[in-house]
Amino acid sequence: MNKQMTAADVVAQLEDGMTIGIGGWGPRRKPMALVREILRSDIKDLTIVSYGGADVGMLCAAGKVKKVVFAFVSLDFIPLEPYFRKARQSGSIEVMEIDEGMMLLGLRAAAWGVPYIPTEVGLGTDIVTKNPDIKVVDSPYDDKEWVAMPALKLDVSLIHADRADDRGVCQIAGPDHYMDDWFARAADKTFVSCDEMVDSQYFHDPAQARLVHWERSQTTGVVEIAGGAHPTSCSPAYGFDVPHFKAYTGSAKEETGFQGYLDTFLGANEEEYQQNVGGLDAIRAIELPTY
Amino acid sequence: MNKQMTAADVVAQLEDGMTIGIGGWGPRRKPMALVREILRSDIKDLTIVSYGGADVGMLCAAGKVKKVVFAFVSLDFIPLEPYFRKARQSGSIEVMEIDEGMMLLGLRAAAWGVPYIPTEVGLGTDIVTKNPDIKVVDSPYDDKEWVAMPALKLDVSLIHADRADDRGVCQIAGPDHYMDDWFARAADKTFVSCDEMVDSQYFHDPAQARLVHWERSQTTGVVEIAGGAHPTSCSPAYGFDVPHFKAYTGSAKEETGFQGYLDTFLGANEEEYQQNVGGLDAIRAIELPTY
Amino acid sequence: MTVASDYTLAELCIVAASKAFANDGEVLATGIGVIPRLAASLAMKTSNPDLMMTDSEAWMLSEPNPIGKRGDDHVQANESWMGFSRIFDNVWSGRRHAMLGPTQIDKYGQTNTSALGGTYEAPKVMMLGARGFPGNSISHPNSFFVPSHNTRVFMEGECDFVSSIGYNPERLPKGHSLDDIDIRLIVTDLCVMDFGGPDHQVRLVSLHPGITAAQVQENTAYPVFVEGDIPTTEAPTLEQLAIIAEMDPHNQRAYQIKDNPAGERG
Amino acid sequence: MTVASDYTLAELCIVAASKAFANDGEVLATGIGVIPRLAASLAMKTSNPDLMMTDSEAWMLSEPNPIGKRGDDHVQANESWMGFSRIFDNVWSGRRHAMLGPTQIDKYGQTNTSALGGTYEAPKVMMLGARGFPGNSISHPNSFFVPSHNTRVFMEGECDFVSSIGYNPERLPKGHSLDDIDIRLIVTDLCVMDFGGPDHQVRLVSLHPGITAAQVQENTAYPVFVEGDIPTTEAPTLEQLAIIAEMDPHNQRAYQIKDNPAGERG
Repeated sequence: MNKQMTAADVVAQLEDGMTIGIGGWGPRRKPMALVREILRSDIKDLTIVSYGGADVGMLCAAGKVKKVVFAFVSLDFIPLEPYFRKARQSGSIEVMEIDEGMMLLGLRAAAWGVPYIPTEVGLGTDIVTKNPDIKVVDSPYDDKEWVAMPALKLDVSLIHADRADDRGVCQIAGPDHYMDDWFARAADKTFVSCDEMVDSQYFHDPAQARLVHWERSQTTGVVEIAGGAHPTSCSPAYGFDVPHFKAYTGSAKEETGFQGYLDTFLGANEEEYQQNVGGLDAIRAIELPTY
Repeated sequence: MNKQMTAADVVAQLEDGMTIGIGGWGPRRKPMALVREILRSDIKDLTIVSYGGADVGMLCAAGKVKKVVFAFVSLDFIPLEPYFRKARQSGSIEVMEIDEGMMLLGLRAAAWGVPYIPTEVGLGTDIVTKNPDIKVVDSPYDDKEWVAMPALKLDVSLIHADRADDRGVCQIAGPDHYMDDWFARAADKTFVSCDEMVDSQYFHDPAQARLVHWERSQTTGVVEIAGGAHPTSCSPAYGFDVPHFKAYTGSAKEETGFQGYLDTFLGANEEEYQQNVGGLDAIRAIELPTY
Repeated sequence: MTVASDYTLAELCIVAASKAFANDGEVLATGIGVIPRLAASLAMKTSNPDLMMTDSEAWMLSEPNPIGKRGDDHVQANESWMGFSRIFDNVWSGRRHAMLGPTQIDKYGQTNTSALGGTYEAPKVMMLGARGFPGNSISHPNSFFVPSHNTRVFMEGECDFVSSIGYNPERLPKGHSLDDIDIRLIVTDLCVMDFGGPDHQVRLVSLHPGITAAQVQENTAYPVFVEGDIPTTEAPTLEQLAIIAEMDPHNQRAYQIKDNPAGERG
Repeated sequence: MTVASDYTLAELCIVAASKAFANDGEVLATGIGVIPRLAASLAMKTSNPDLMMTDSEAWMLSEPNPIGKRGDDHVQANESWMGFSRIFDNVWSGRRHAMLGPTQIDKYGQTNTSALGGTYEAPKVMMLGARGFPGNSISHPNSFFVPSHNTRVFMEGECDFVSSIGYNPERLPKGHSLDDIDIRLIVTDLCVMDFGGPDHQVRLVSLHPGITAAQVQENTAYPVFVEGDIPTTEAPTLEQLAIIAEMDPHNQRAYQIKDNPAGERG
């Protein structure tokens, strides 16, 4: 089965109202080219589940979002995501605000086909008071109450990987795959953009196969988009684009706002976008951050 | 903190009636030298949690066991563990028989400090009817019933690793660490025998550090015992000892039984044991199995 | 594709069992034992190249490994790490199809791998334990291979210990339907069966050459649903035999069914 | 060990904050921000070598990394993989101590990192979100660093959004005790506090040189428990300053407290 497709093919499989998980973490290894393709589409009313960064901010700014399931939305070095803030402060989106670890549990519950996983996380906080849909349950084994973190079932997950073969074997070569394996497992369909398509033989080396964090049966489609994580990082290949994120954040304070940002950068397709941000070589030359 | 100790030091920390988890899988990478040290002790009434092999069989045969929590007890190429069978068939041990995946969930629940994890595994089978302590619960999110797999909290875990440093950083270099990370995390104290002590610098190489599957804070003590997994395997260093397992299994049919096995092999300490089985070089020369 | 005239019963069973995986799409095929493993391997190399298989250790493979010692020049076609802990992520996803050989299979398709006779506290014969059967049976499709079709395996009454859920209304968990349970093929040395009869009754699908429906019923302690003319299990093709030989170079399949009979009997 | 006569307030805070980790034994020390991270690094290199720290990415280290760009000859002392998913196994084990900088800390020790003012549906100021605060606060010890001690941080009433559990009896979950909650030190630009007062009231532990208890109270919107003579926060030693300089070669600590004041004020 050849699972190669285009970003447009991916967006053609999305529907209004879907729940979409997005891999990566803050400004790190986000499937931004796929997000941009959604920006170019008329898809709307999405529920987004994400360890959020500009993916969430841009989709909010573009009016694509009905609800965000989040523990944070941040660009790390710019702590507050400008367009997510605007959306929250204007009351234009619904939210399910949870703890980072609760999100992991919710993805695992969905992956394992169970309705919830108990945790004490959230007890005593506004996580439980502001989320009436998250139930607190008794345990048959003790006298405590426990948060029943519900499964976060996803219609679709979008992930950016370093490499993939055309059958959907995906490799994350950087030091951290974040929760992307759980996003892949929690979703009915998972679409993966990657910096590089490789032959299946690439993975025969156990050292390479170790970096394949979910099975190809969890991958619905793969899209080769070199530099597709820009402006987020794809360690070890390239870092996140600090000047670009500053321009993005700055746009929120300008009158033209997000539309101005889009007009400057988005383009009609990824080729145009990459030209607008200086080209693929410039993306690949972005230094890795030091933490 | 220097966590190096001897096998005798480990056993000195065990108490009658403890619940002890044992890493490895069937005839693969079992902490057999530590098991043998228990055989030499007067410890008794243990509850053993294990993906069981001869570890379980020997402890049963030696009268150390009150209860076994298991999904299987097997030597793989000899499917039925002879002394576990005898113990079961004579009714001399209590059991909690569960599914392999349920054991994993129980260890995870213990590691995460939650009382249970819901699963549909076990429904409709004698797992639920023969284990009245395993409760079936309703979910607040659907109308189904779910098995509430209880946390398998361990007083102690015993694990065999390939390498460790004296601070308790443990590496499993073989292709599979089985559930050993969860055994380490589920236990109050984890003692690890290893084939080789190394300097901490050994792990600075990311390729080596990737194979460290739990944190040193989960390791209470480390014991250097080259060949300490014998007669089980420690891939990639050595395979399991087929002739030895045949002799072990054969002993169950002889009149001298397990005592005869012990008299022939156990010795007063691991040095004597290794002499009795042909020496460390012979252990290291055992070919890896082909599956 | 030329039909073979000379083949063993084991080879016939491998080919018949491989059909279980033909329409599975992209799932993890787990065949425990020589014949189920060869069945999955054959399916992966012919009818369903999307199947996934492991090396029975810690790697998912893009090409199945031949059984037994492999030459030094064999390059194992790893495609992802698949340690035992990760298997369960696959089991629970439902994207798996296992073919296994339980000791008892009752009229509900419930199986026993654990204990025979006596009491549960002191069984007469202790076997493997429940292993992964409870999880497999409620999570994904399962098929069975039985090398010796007799009334000890297909036994009277209910399994002494129920390791895997079957079509037993009395044990159906709240909120579940019998249709959630997905037992596929049962391949034995006599025939192929499934649970497609009325009310999930066991049903005869095909008879191995020279075997009669009466023989199957005689060796099954509960009624087998037989409707219409029962076809003969398809003989292997030469191409299939060649692949089987390639995947089993040490001919371990010759030791799986007593006396290694020819495929055409009687 | 020679006490330094010349040091910045940031350095004083680092040394004071490092004491939070001194008696922790072998736990993961997570210091978010320059001063907490340097505090944890200092503790690991002096008072508590058993501490564990990460590289803020995916590796546990046996020696902390200096902050900021490191020379090409720097060898990172990895000891295990520690991707973000594995952090939670540590959090939930309780073997962790985090030091963080919330936006609000109320009289219960509850904190807010999420939203200020307005309604929850449309807050006046959206901040980070709850992040890991709910899990941290109920799972393991936590300390706080506040670079500007004022009544907006230590505010009147209850936090606008409670991100982390504190000593609030009204929010105590069933089966839990207030003693299960373990807030350790609060280090600010004025003083060191904890929640060791009567009924878990916030308590003054030490005053930075030149600061009075009245100043602390004035900048805290709820009563601070003050008992007996409050000691002065210990000045760094030269050895400590040398380690801090080594761990912060680009002097990022100079930018953490407004105007980078000297440690001795007034």
